[in-house]
Amino acid sequence: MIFIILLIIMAVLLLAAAVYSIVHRDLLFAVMGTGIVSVVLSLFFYLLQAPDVALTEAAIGIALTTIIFIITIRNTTRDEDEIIDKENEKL
Amino acid sequence: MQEEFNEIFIKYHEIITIGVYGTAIGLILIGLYAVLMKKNLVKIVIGLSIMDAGIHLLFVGIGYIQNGTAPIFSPGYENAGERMVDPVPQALVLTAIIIGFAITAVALSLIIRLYKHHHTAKIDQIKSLKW
Amino acid sequence: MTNKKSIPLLKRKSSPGKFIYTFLIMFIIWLGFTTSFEPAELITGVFVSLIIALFTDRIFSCCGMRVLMPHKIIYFIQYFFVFIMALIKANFDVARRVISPDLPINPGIVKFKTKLTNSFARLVLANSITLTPGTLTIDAIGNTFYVHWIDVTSEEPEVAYKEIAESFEKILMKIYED
Amino acid sequence: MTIILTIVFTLMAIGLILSMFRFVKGPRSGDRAMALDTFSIIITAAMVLLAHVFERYIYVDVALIYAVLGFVGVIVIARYIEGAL
Amino acid sequence: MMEILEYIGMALILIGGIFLFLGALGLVRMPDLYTRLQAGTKASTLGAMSTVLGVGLLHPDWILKILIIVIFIGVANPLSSHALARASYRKGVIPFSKNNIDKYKKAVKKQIKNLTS
Repeated sequence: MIFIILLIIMAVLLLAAAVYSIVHRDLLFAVMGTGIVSVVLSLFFYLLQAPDVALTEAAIGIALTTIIFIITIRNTTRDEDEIIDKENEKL
Repeated sequence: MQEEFNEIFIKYHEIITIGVYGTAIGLILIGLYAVLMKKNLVKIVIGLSIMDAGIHLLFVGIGYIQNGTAPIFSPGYENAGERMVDPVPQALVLTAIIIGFAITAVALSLIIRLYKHHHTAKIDQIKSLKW
Repeated sequence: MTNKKSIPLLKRKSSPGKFIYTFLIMFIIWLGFTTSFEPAELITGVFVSLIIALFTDRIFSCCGMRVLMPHKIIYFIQYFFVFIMALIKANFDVARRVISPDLPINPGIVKFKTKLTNSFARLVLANSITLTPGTLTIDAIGNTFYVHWIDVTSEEPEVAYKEIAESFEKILMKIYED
Repeated sequence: MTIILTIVFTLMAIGLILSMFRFVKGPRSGDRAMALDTFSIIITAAMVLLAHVFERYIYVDVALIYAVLGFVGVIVIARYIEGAL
Repeated sequence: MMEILEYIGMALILIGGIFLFLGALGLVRMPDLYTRLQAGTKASTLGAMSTVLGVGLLHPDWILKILIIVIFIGVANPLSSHALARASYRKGVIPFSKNNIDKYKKAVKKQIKNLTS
């Protein structure tokens, strides 16, 4: 029974992180949200008996995707609506 | 001890199936919302990658069977052929993750180019067709 | 040792001792990754470690085989035990502070000077300080360590040095500085 | 044996929920990056424990990859916050 | 002999779970970023190490890979928290302090002045 509750908790966490990364205006926090989505998704693959997929998701999701997104928001803006000036961001 | 956990997995198989499929479809819908409604290009790419994640979860969930084990032959598991989960969706998902990463990288590099030309990354402010 | 700090990383000299040290570490890591003792895998591991050691020995190791002398191994074991004891004490400390309802903390940032000159030894000291009771290394500029201390008893650098770093530094001096 | 594993998995799940709370609430980016780090650490430990539950040696490799690569993302985020990337 | 190892391993797994939980609790309860970093880093490092070592004691033939995981956790986790603390201080996160003990501010100001001039 506890396993089922754990699975439901994980599903809720996954959806919450996905919604957070869509809703939040700061793009850096959105990227961190995709990082959490990728971490929990990897645990899902692991529970569904697919360790090779979990391994690839771990390597690509947590390291490479974060790095290329951060390089992008460094070269563009960090604010989604582009209201805060790039030099003045204090978050 | 493994048997007790396997019993749990068999007993609540429907709940696990519904949970996995529901999570996958929820992720796809969230990503679709972002792709359709958001104005910022980086946000759209984030939505695409979340949609990707949902589709991968759906595929792996299709291949799962009750009381399954990983489709890898290793010492102690030479005769576990009929217990193994379907390896074909896993191979497909493995390829799809890599290709999704490549698509994300290309899209982000295009966004950087676009930003350097237009000084904005919002699609409703980019009005000229050529750049 | 003191003028080594000014030499850039890519222009350091390589030596046979460093080469053997890097080779040994790489081979042990290979054994941990594969966990098998078949001849084919062992030979592959030897070749891979040789190639890696050939290219990276001057960056990877600081002082070569001097560290692996027998009397220094004993100090390593001693350091390990001191570190494990400090880690366990640190965790019960954190548990006490987290669970108690009124949060008994009095944080502040103190500084002290270290006598270590070797940069790798400084790295080990900084990581150890982060994992021991109530302290977190924030920065190390030159030989000055800036440490966030969760329960400041004194602002004086000497007192802070005695409370935080002395037990580790004594052993690290014996390992890296002779 | 099973009861201990159940307790440990429950504690890990509560830990995940708490760090998710800090991730959503955390006023600054440092708090959120710390929550991400705690997430990946807890999931590394859970993966090794699940390898024991399923009794297969290959599953430890995934946890190994997490332990090696899990901090790269946090380091890159820290460098970006510092402005030195 | 094996039974003793099993009991020790189970005890280590239980202790690890408790400390992982305490680390997350400290992440929520502490008042500012630096104390959060302290609680999170220490407790979660020992928790993960102890859980992983416990599994290693339950299966003695896995012990080499388990040891490598333990070493990587012990090296990587303090590094990331150190980088986060340094970056946050330079971005202007002021530490919570009852007695205003802050020796680092002067050094940062001096370094920034050297960089700009």
